[in-house]
Amino acid sequence: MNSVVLEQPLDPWQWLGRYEQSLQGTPGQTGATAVFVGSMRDFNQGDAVSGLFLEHYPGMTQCCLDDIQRRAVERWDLIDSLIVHRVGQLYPGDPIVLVAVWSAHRRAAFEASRWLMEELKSNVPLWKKEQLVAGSRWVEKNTPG
Amino acid sequence: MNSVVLEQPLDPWQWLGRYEQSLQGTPGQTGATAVFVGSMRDFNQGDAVSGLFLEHYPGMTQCCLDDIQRRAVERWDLIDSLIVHRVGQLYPGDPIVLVAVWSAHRRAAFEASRWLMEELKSNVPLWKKEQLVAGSRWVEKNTPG
Amino acid sequence: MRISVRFFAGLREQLEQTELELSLPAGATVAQVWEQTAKGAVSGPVLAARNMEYVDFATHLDDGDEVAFFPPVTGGAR
Amino acid sequence: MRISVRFFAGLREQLEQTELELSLPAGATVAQVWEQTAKGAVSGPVLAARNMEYVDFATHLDDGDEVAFFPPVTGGAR
Repeated sequence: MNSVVLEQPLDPWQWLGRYEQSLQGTPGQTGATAVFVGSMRDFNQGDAVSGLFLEHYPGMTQCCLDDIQRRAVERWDLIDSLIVHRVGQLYPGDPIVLVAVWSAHRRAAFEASRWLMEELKSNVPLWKKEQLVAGSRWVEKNTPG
Repeated sequence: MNSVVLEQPLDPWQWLGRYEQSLQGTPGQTGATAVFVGSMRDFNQGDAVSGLFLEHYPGMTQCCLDDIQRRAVERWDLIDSLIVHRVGQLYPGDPIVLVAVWSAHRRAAFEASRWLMEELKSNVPLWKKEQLVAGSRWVEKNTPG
Repeated sequence: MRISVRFFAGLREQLEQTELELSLPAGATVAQVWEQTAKGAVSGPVLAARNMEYVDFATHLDDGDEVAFFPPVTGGAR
Repeated sequence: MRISVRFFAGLREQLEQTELELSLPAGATVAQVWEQTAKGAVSGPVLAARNMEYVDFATHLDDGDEVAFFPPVTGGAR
Protein backbone atom coordinates (compact mmCIF):
# COMPACT_ATOMS: atom_id res chain seq x y z
CA MET A 1 0.00 0.00 0.00
CA ASN A 2 1.51 3.28 -1.04
CA SER A 3 0.47 6.82 -1.85
CA VAL A 4 2.79 9.26 -3.54
CA VAL A 5 2.79 13.02 -4.20
CA LEU A 6 4.82 13.36 -7.37
CA GLU A 7 6.53 16.43 -8.82
CA GLN A 8 7.88 14.64 -11.91
CA PRO A 9 5.95 13.44 -14.97
CA LEU A 10 3.74 10.42 -14.26
CA ASP A 11 3.78 7.36 -16.51
CA PRO A 12 0.93 5.31 -14.98
CA TRP A 13 1.63 2.02 -16.81
CA GLN A 14 5.30 2.08 -15.87
CA TRP A 15 4.34 2.75 -12.24
CA LEU A 16 1.88 -0.16 -12.27
CA GLY A 17 4.38 -2.56 -13.83
CA ARG A 18 7.02 -1.70 -11.25
CA TYR A 19 4.58 -1.70 -8.34
CA GLU A 20 3.15 -5.12 -9.17
CA GLN A 21 6.66 -6.58 -9.21
CA SER A 22 7.06 -5.41 -5.60
CA LEU A 23 3.63 -6.69 -4.42
CA GLN A 24 3.55 -8.79 -1.30
CA GLY A 25 1.59 -12.02 -1.11
CA THR A 26 0.98 -14.78 -3.60
CA PRO A 27 -0.14 -13.55 -7.02
CA GLY A 28 -2.99 -16.10 -7.07
CA GLN A 29 -4.93 -14.12 -4.42
CA THR A 30 -5.73 -11.22 -6.72
CA GLY A 31 -8.66 -11.75 -9.04
CA ALA A 32 -9.33 -8.13 -9.94
CA THR A 33 -7.34 -4.95 -10.51
CA ALA A 34 -9.14 -1.67 -11.17
CA VAL A 35 -7.20 1.38 -12.28
CA PHE A 36 -8.23 4.95 -12.91
CA VAL A 37 -6.03 7.57 -14.56
CA GLY A 38 -7.11 11.22 -14.68
CA SER A 39 -5.42 13.35 -17.32
CA MET A 40 -5.27 17.02 -18.13
CA ARG A 41 -7.78 18.11 -20.75
CA ASP A 42 -7.15 21.07 -23.07
CA PHE A 43 -10.69 22.36 -22.64
CA ASN A 44 -12.75 23.33 -19.57
CA GLN A 45 -15.94 25.35 -19.11
CA GLY A 46 -15.85 26.46 -22.74
CA ASP A 47 -12.26 27.69 -22.76
CA ALA A 48 -9.05 26.31 -24.24
CA VAL A 49 -6.61 25.53 -21.45
CA SER A 50 -2.89 25.55 -22.21
CA GLY A 51 -1.51 24.53 -18.81
CA LEU A 52 -2.40 23.71 -15.24
CA PHE A 53 -0.60 24.36 -11.98
CA LEU A 54 -1.45 21.97 -9.15
CA GLU A 55 -0.80 23.46 -5.73
CA HIS A 56 -0.71 21.25 -2.62
CA TYR A 57 -0.13 21.43 1.15
CA PRO A 58 2.80 19.04 1.38
CA GLY A 59 2.32 17.21 4.69
CA MET A 60 -1.46 17.38 4.73
CA THR A 61 -1.85 16.26 1.12
CA GLN A 62 0.21 13.17 1.90
CA CYS A 63 -1.74 12.45 5.11
CA CYS A 64 -5.10 12.76 3.34
CA LEU A 65 -4.02 10.43 0.53
CA ASP A 66 -2.82 7.89 3.12
CA ASP A 67 -6.08 8.27 5.00
CA ILE A 68 -8.51 7.69 2.12
CA GLN A 69 -6.38 4.76 0.96
CA ARG A 70 -6.44 3.14 4.40
CA ARG A 71 -10.21 3.61 4.61
CA ALA A 72 -10.75 2.02 1.18
CA VAL A 73 -8.53 -0.96 1.97
CA GLU A 74 -10.43 -1.60 5.20
CA ARG A 75 -13.91 -1.06 3.82
CA TRP A 76 -13.49 -3.34 0.78
CA ASP A 77 -10.89 -5.69 2.27
CA LEU A 78 -8.50 -4.88 -0.58
CA ILE A 79 -5.29 -6.80 -1.16
CA ASP A 80 -3.37 -3.64 -2.06
CA SER A 81 -3.68 -0.10 -3.38
CA LEU A 82 -1.49 2.49 -5.09
CA ILE A 83 -2.25 6.21 -5.43
CA VAL A 84 0.05 8.62 -7.26
CA HIS A 85 -0.95 12.29 -7.60
CA ARG A 86 0.92 14.89 -9.59
CA VAL A 87 1.64 18.39 -8.26
CA GLY A 88 3.32 21.32 -10.00
CA GLN A 89 3.10 22.33 -13.66
CA LEU A 90 1.13 20.17 -16.10
CA TYR A 91 0.27 20.36 -19.80
CA PRO A 92 -2.64 18.92 -21.83
CA GLY A 93 -2.47 15.13 -22.01
CA ASP A 94 -0.34 14.80 -18.86
CA PRO A 95 -1.61 12.22 -16.37
CA ILE A 96 -2.68 13.96 -13.13
CA VAL A 97 -3.61 11.05 -10.93
CA LEU A 98 -3.32 7.26 -10.82
CA VAL A 99 -5.54 5.20 -8.51
CA ALA A 100 -5.14 1.41 -8.49
CA VAL A 101 -6.67 -1.28 -6.28
CA TRP A 102 -6.12 -5.01 -6.11
CA SER A 103 -8.82 -7.31 -4.71
CA ALA A 104 -10.08 -10.89 -4.76
CA HIS A 105 -13.27 -10.09 -6.67
CA ARG A 106 -14.18 -7.47 -9.24
CA ARG A 107 -17.02 -5.75 -7.41
CA ALA A 108 -14.72 -4.53 -4.62
CA ALA A 109 -12.15 -3.29 -7.13
CA PHE A 110 -14.69 -1.32 -9.19
CA GLU A 111 -16.38 0.21 -6.15
CA ALA A 112 -13.19 1.08 -4.28
CA SER A 113 -11.47 2.75 -7.23
CA ARG A 114 -14.49 4.91 -7.89
CA TRP A 115 -14.94 5.80 -4.24
CA LEU A 116 -11.25 6.73 -3.96
CA MET A 117 -11.55 9.16 -6.88
CA GLU A 118 -14.59 10.86 -5.34
CA GLU A 119 -12.90 11.13 -1.93
CA LEU A 120 -9.74 12.41 -3.54
CA LYS A 121 -11.62 15.15 -5.35
CA SER A 122 -13.56 16.31 -2.32
CA ASN A 123 -11.14 15.85 0.58
CA VAL A 124 -7.49 15.98 -0.43
CA PRO A 125 -5.87 19.45 -0.33
CA LEU A 126 -5.02 20.04 -3.98
CA TRP A 127 -5.91 23.10 -6.03
CA LYS A 128 -5.87 23.58 -9.77
CA LYS A 129 -5.00 26.84 -11.49
CA GLU A 130 -5.72 26.84 -15.19
CA GLN A 131 -3.65 28.79 -17.69
CA LEU A 132 -5.82 30.28 -20.44
CA VAL A 133 -5.07 32.55 -23.39
CA ALA A 134 -6.48 35.44 -21.36
CA GLY A 135 -4.59 34.82 -18.11
CA SER A 136 -5.18 32.20 -15.45
CA ARG A 137 -7.94 31.18 -13.00
CA TRP A 138 -8.43 28.88 -10.06
CA VAL A 139 -10.79 25.98 -10.64
CA GLU A 140 -13.52 26.44 -8.05
CA LYS A 141 -15.79 23.49 -8.51
CA ASN A 142 -15.47 19.79 -9.09
CA THR A 143 -17.42 18.11 -11.83
CA PRO A 144 -19.99 15.56 -10.60
CA GLY A 145 -18.75 11.93 -10.44
CA MET B 1 -10.56 0.80 -30.87
CA ASN B 2 -9.29 -2.74 -30.77
CA SER B 3 -10.21 -6.11 -29.28
CA VAL B 4 -7.79 -9.00 -29.23
CA VAL B 5 -8.05 -12.73 -28.48
CA LEU B 6 -4.59 -13.59 -27.19
CA GLU B 7 -2.90 -16.99 -26.92
CA GLN B 8 0.34 -15.64 -25.42
CA PRO B 9 0.92 -14.31 -21.89
CA LEU B 10 -0.72 -10.91 -21.27
CA ASP B 11 1.22 -8.02 -19.71
CA PRO B 12 -1.57 -5.44 -19.28
CA TRP B 13 0.65 -2.46 -18.47
CA GLN B 14 2.89 -3.06 -21.48
CA TRP B 15 -0.19 -3.36 -23.70
CA LEU B 16 -1.56 -0.08 -22.33
CA GLY B 17 1.72 1.76 -22.78
CA ARG B 18 2.03 0.63 -26.37
CA TYR B 19 -1.63 1.21 -27.19
CA GLU B 20 -1.66 4.76 -25.86
CA GLN B 21 1.32 5.60 -28.05
CA SER B 22 -0.77 4.61 -31.06
CA LEU B 23 -3.90 6.50 -30.00
CA GLN B 24 -5.54 8.77 -32.53
CA GLY B 25 -6.60 12.30 -31.68
CA THR B 26 -5.10 14.99 -29.47
CA PRO B 27 -4.08 13.77 -26.02
CA GLY B 28 -5.83 16.74 -24.39
CA GLN B 29 -9.28 15.29 -25.18
CA THR B 30 -8.98 12.43 -22.72
CA GLY B 31 -9.73 13.30 -19.11
CA ALA B 32 -10.30 9.80 -17.79
CA THR B 33 -8.96 6.30 -18.37
CA ALA B 34 -10.51 3.34 -16.55
CA VAL B 35 -8.85 -0.05 -16.68
CA PHE B 36 -9.86 -3.43 -15.34
CA VAL B 37 -7.60 -6.47 -15.23
CA GLY B 38 -8.97 -9.88 -14.26
CA SER B 39 -6.40 -12.42 -13.09
CA MET B 40 -6.40 -16.10 -12.34
CA ARG B 41 -6.94 -16.94 -8.68
CA ASP B 42 -5.54 -20.06 -7.05
CA PHE B 43 -8.77 -20.69 -5.15
CA ASN B 44 -12.39 -21.12 -6.25
CA GLN B 45 -15.49 -22.54 -4.54
CA GLY B 46 -13.40 -23.86 -1.67
CA ASP B 47 -10.79 -25.67 -3.77
CA ALA B 48 -7.17 -24.95 -4.64
CA VAL B 49 -6.86 -24.43 -8.39
CA SER B 50 -3.52 -25.10 -10.05
CA GLY B 51 -4.36 -24.18 -13.63
CA LEU B 52 -7.11 -23.00 -15.95
CA PHE B 53 -7.81 -23.76 -19.58
CA LEU B 54 -9.80 -21.12 -21.44
CA GLU B 55 -11.65 -22.48 -24.44
CA HIS B 56 -13.11 -20.17 -27.10
CA TYR B 57 -15.01 -20.23 -30.40
CA PRO B 58 -12.47 -18.37 -32.50
CA GLY B 59 -14.55 -16.31 -34.96
CA MET B 60 -17.52 -15.82 -32.65
CA THR B 61 -15.42 -14.84 -29.65
CA GLN B 62 -13.79 -12.10 -31.71
CA CYS B 63 -17.14 -10.90 -33.10
CA CYS B 64 -18.70 -10.72 -29.63
CA LEU B 65 -15.77 -8.75 -28.22
CA ASP B 66 -15.99 -6.32 -31.15
CA ASP B 67 -19.72 -6.03 -30.61
CA ILE B 68 -19.74 -5.21 -26.89
CA GLN B 69 -16.89 -2.76 -27.45
CA ARG B 70 -18.75 -0.96 -30.23
CA ARG B 71 -21.86 -0.77 -28.06
CA ALA B 72 -19.91 0.68 -25.11
CA VAL B 73 -18.18 3.30 -27.28
CA GLU B 74 -21.52 4.43 -28.71
CA ARG B 75 -23.46 4.41 -25.46
CA TRP B 76 -20.89 6.41 -23.44
CA ASP B 77 -19.40 8.39 -26.34
CA LEU B 78 -15.95 7.02 -25.50
CA ILE B 79 -12.78 8.32 -27.10
CA ASP B 80 -11.29 4.85 -27.39
CA SER B 81 -11.31 1.33 -25.94
CA LEU B 82 -9.02 -1.70 -25.79
CA ILE B 83 -10.03 -5.25 -24.82
CA VAL B 84 -7.54 -8.12 -24.65
CA HIS B 85 -8.72 -11.58 -23.55
CA ARG B 86 -6.49 -14.58 -22.99
CA VAL B 87 -7.34 -18.06 -24.24
CA GLY B 88 -5.47 -21.33 -23.72
CA GLN B 89 -3.59 -22.49 -20.65
CA LEU B 90 -3.25 -20.17 -17.64
CA TYR B 91 -1.68 -20.42 -14.19
CA PRO B 92 -2.45 -18.63 -10.89
CA GLY B 93 -1.56 -14.95 -11.09
CA ASP B 94 -1.78 -14.80 -14.89
CA PRO B 95 -3.86 -11.89 -16.24
CA ILE B 96 -6.95 -13.23 -18.04
CA VAL B 97 -8.53 -10.08 -19.37
CA LEU B 98 -7.73 -6.40 -19.86
CA VAL B 99 -10.51 -3.86 -20.44
CA ALA B 100 -9.58 -0.20 -20.93
CA VAL B 101 -11.66 2.82 -21.90
CA TRP B 102 -10.71 6.43 -22.57
CA SER B 103 -13.26 9.22 -22.18
CA ALA B 104 -13.59 12.95 -21.59
CA HIS B 105 -15.04 12.60 -18.07
CA ARG B 106 -14.62 10.01 -15.35
CA ARG B 107 -18.21 8.90 -14.95
CA ALA B 108 -18.35 7.49 -18.48
CA ALA B 109 -15.03 5.68 -18.00
CA PHE B 110 -16.08 4.06 -14.71
CA GLU B 111 -19.50 3.01 -15.98
CA ALA B 112 -18.32 1.74 -19.37
CA SER B 113 -15.47 -0.37 -17.99
CA ARG B 114 -17.76 -2.04 -15.48
CA TRP B 115 -20.49 -2.62 -18.07
CA LEU B 116 -17.97 -4.14 -20.47
CA MET B 117 -16.84 -6.65 -17.84
CA GLU B 118 -20.42 -7.73 -17.11
CA GLU B 119 -21.24 -8.08 -20.81
CA LEU B 120 -18.03 -9.97 -21.40
CA LYS B 121 -18.84 -12.46 -18.67
CA SER B 122 -22.39 -13.10 -19.79
CA ASN B 123 -22.22 -12.87 -23.58
CA VAL B 124 -18.80 -13.69 -25.00
CA PRO B 125 -18.20 -17.39 -25.84
CA LEU B 126 -15.40 -18.32 -23.44
CA TRP B 127 -15.34 -21.29 -21.11
CA LYS B 128 -13.10 -21.97 -18.14
CA LYS B 129 -11.93 -25.42 -17.14
CA GLU B 130 -10.22 -25.50 -13.77
CA GLN B 131 -7.42 -27.92 -12.95
CA LEU B 132 -7.66 -29.18 -9.35
CA VAL B 133 -5.69 -31.71 -7.37
CA ALA B 134 -8.51 -34.19 -7.93
CA GLY B 135 -8.92 -33.72 -11.68
CA SER B 136 -10.57 -30.89 -13.58
CA ARG B 137 -14.00 -29.28 -13.88
CA TRP B 138 -15.80 -26.76 -16.06
CA VAL B 139 -16.77 -23.53 -14.32
CA GLU B 140 -20.54 -23.37 -14.66
CA LYS B 141 -21.51 -20.11 -13.10
CA ASN B 142 -20.31 -16.56 -13.09
CA THR B 143 -19.85 -14.71 -9.83
CA PRO B 144 -22.16 -11.70 -9.39
CA GLY B 145 -20.70 -8.35 -10.47
CA MET C 1 -29.29 -28.85 -47.15
CA ARG C 2 -25.85 -29.15 -45.52
CA ILE C 3 -25.34 -27.86 -41.97
CA SER C 4 -22.03 -27.79 -40.05
CA VAL C 5 -22.40 -28.41 -36.33
CA ARG C 6 -19.87 -27.52 -33.63
CA PHE C 7 -19.76 -28.24 -29.90
CA PHE C 8 -17.76 -26.47 -27.23
CA ALA C 9 -16.50 -26.91 -23.67
CA GLY C 10 -18.36 -29.34 -21.37
CA LEU C 11 -20.86 -30.12 -24.12
CA ARG C 12 -18.08 -31.14 -26.51
CA GLU C 13 -16.75 -33.46 -23.82
CA GLN C 14 -20.16 -34.99 -22.96
CA LEU C 15 -20.89 -35.69 -26.61
CA GLU C 16 -17.31 -36.67 -27.36
CA GLN C 17 -17.65 -34.73 -30.58
CA THR C 18 -16.13 -31.43 -31.79
CA GLU C 19 -17.80 -30.95 -35.15
CA LEU C 20 -19.81 -32.80 -37.76
CA GLU C 21 -21.76 -32.26 -40.96
CA LEU C 22 -25.52 -32.94 -41.20
CA SER C 23 -27.84 -33.29 -44.15
CA LEU C 24 -31.32 -31.91 -43.38
CA PRO C 25 -34.50 -31.05 -45.28
CA ALA C 26 -34.94 -27.38 -46.27
CA GLY C 27 -36.41 -25.22 -43.47
CA ALA C 28 -35.09 -27.37 -40.63
CA THR C 29 -34.62 -25.61 -37.29
CA VAL C 30 -31.83 -25.38 -34.72
CA ALA C 31 -33.96 -27.64 -32.49
CA GLN C 32 -33.94 -30.38 -35.13
CA VAL C 33 -30.15 -30.21 -35.34
CA TRP C 34 -30.01 -30.51 -31.57
CA GLU C 35 -32.32 -33.54 -31.52
CA GLN C 36 -30.30 -35.33 -34.16
CA THR C 37 -26.94 -34.71 -32.50
CA ALA C 38 -27.37 -34.57 -28.73
CA LYS C 39 -29.77 -37.52 -28.58
CA GLY C 40 -30.99 -36.66 -25.08
CA ALA C 41 -27.52 -37.34 -23.71
CA VAL C 42 -27.00 -33.84 -22.36
CA SER C 43 -28.10 -32.24 -19.10
CA GLY C 44 -28.05 -28.56 -18.13
CA PRO C 45 -28.65 -25.37 -20.08
CA VAL C 46 -27.43 -25.16 -23.68
CA LEU C 47 -26.96 -22.08 -25.85
CA ALA C 48 -27.06 -22.06 -29.64
CA ALA C 49 -25.44 -19.89 -32.29
CA ARG C 50 -26.09 -19.76 -36.02
CA ASN C 51 -23.22 -18.41 -38.10
CA MET C 52 -21.63 -17.07 -34.91
CA GLU C 53 -24.69 -15.19 -33.65
CA TYR C 54 -26.83 -16.26 -30.72
CA VAL C 55 -30.21 -17.66 -31.82
CA ASP C 56 -33.05 -19.51 -30.17
CA PHE C 57 -33.84 -23.12 -31.00
CA ALA C 58 -36.86 -22.27 -33.18
CA THR C 59 -34.68 -20.50 -35.75
CA HIS C 60 -34.88 -21.88 -39.30
CA LEU C 61 -31.62 -22.67 -41.05
CA ASP C 62 -30.28 -22.14 -44.56
CA ASP C 63 -28.03 -24.37 -46.62
CA GLY C 64 -24.39 -23.99 -45.54
CA ASP C 65 -25.16 -22.58 -42.06
CA GLU C 66 -22.83 -23.28 -39.18
CA VAL C 67 -24.66 -24.14 -35.95
CA ALA C 68 -22.86 -24.26 -32.61
CA PHE C 69 -24.02 -25.56 -29.23
CA PHE C 70 -22.36 -24.73 -25.93
CA PRO C 71 -22.92 -24.27 -22.18
CA PRO C 72 -23.39 -20.82 -20.56
CA VAL C 73 -20.23 -18.75 -20.98
CA THR C 74 -17.81 -18.05 -18.13
CA GLY C 75 -15.18 -15.63 -19.43
CA GLY C 76 -13.83 -12.54 -17.75
CA ALA C 77 -12.69 -12.63 -14.15
CA ARG C 78 -13.99 -13.40 -10.69
CA MET D 1 0.62 31.17 22.65
CA ARG D 2 2.29 31.01 19.24
CA ILE D 3 0.29 29.90 16.21
CA SER D 4 1.66 29.41 12.67
CA VAL D 5 -0.79 30.33 9.93
CA ARG D 6 -0.66 29.23 6.30
CA PHE D 7 -2.73 30.13 3.24
CA PHE D 8 -3.14 28.22 0.00
CA ALA D 9 -4.27 28.68 -3.60
CA GLY D 10 -6.69 31.50 -4.40
CA LEU D 11 -6.81 32.53 -0.75
CA ARG D 12 -3.03 32.92 -0.64
CA GLU D 13 -3.24 35.15 -3.71
CA GLN D 14 -6.14 37.25 -2.37
CA LEU D 15 -4.37 37.85 0.93
CA GLU D 16 -0.96 38.17 -0.71
CA GLN D 17 0.40 36.10 2.13
CA THR D 18 1.76 32.54 2.31
CA GLU D 19 2.45 32.14 6.01
CA LEU D 20 2.83 34.10 9.21
CA GLU D 21 3.19 33.70 12.98
CA LEU D 22 0.57 34.97 15.42
CA SER D 23 0.62 35.51 19.18
CA LEU D 24 -2.77 34.78 20.76
CA PRO D 25 -4.23 34.35 24.25
CA ALA D 26 -4.55 30.75 25.47
CA GLY D 27 -7.75 29.04 24.29
CA ALA D 28 -8.13 31.15 21.15
CA THR D 29 -10.12 29.56 18.31
CA VAL D 30 -9.58 29.04 14.60
CA ALA D 31 -12.22 31.74 14.02
CA GLN D 32 -10.09 34.27 15.94
CA VAL D 33 -7.07 33.46 13.81
CA TRP D 34 -9.22 33.97 10.71
CA GLU D 35 -10.51 37.33 11.93
CA GLN D 36 -7.03 38.58 12.69
CA THR D 37 -5.57 37.53 9.35
CA ALA D 38 -8.24 37.71 6.65
CA LYS D 39 -9.64 41.03 7.82
CA GLY D 40 -12.90 40.60 5.88
CA ALA D 41 -10.96 40.80 2.62
CA VAL D 42 -11.99 37.34 1.43
CA SER D 43 -15.11 36.17 -0.40
CA GLY D 44 -16.31 32.61 -0.98
CA PRO D 45 -16.09 29.43 1.07
CA VAL D 46 -13.01 28.81 3.21
CA LEU D 47 -11.83 25.56 4.81
CA ALA D 48 -9.58 25.31 7.85
CA ALA D 49 -7.09 22.73 9.05
CA ARG D 50 -5.32 22.44 12.39
CA ASN D 51 -2.08 20.50 12.35
CA MET D 52 -3.04 19.14 8.93
CA GLU D 53 -6.49 17.90 9.90
CA TYR D 54 -9.75 19.49 8.85
CA VAL D 55 -11.44 21.36 11.72
CA ASP D 56 -14.32 23.76 12.08
CA PHE D 57 -13.81 27.39 13.02
CA ALA D 58 -14.97 26.92 16.63
CA THR D 59 -12.00 24.64 17.43
CA HIS D 60 -9.75 25.80 20.27
CA LEU D 61 -6.02 25.92 19.60
CA ASP D 62 -2.92 24.92 21.57
CA ASP D 63 0.46 26.59 21.70
CA GLY D 64 2.53 25.69 18.63
CA ASP D 65 -0.42 24.68 16.45
CA GLU D 66 -0.29 25.16 12.70
CA VAL D 67 -3.52 26.54 11.24
CA ALA D 68 -4.17 26.56 7.49
CA PHE D 69 -6.91 28.26 5.45
CA PHE D 70 -7.77 27.36 1.89
CA PRO D 71 -10.57 27.24 -0.68
CA PRO D 72 -12.51 24.04 -1.50
CA VAL D 73 -10.18 21.47 -3.01
CA THR D 74 -10.18 20.54 -6.70
CA GLY D 75 -7.77 17.64 -7.15
CA GLY D 76 -8.26 14.47 -9.12
CA ALA D 77 -9.59 14.57 -12.64
CA ARG D 78 -12.58 15.72 -14.68
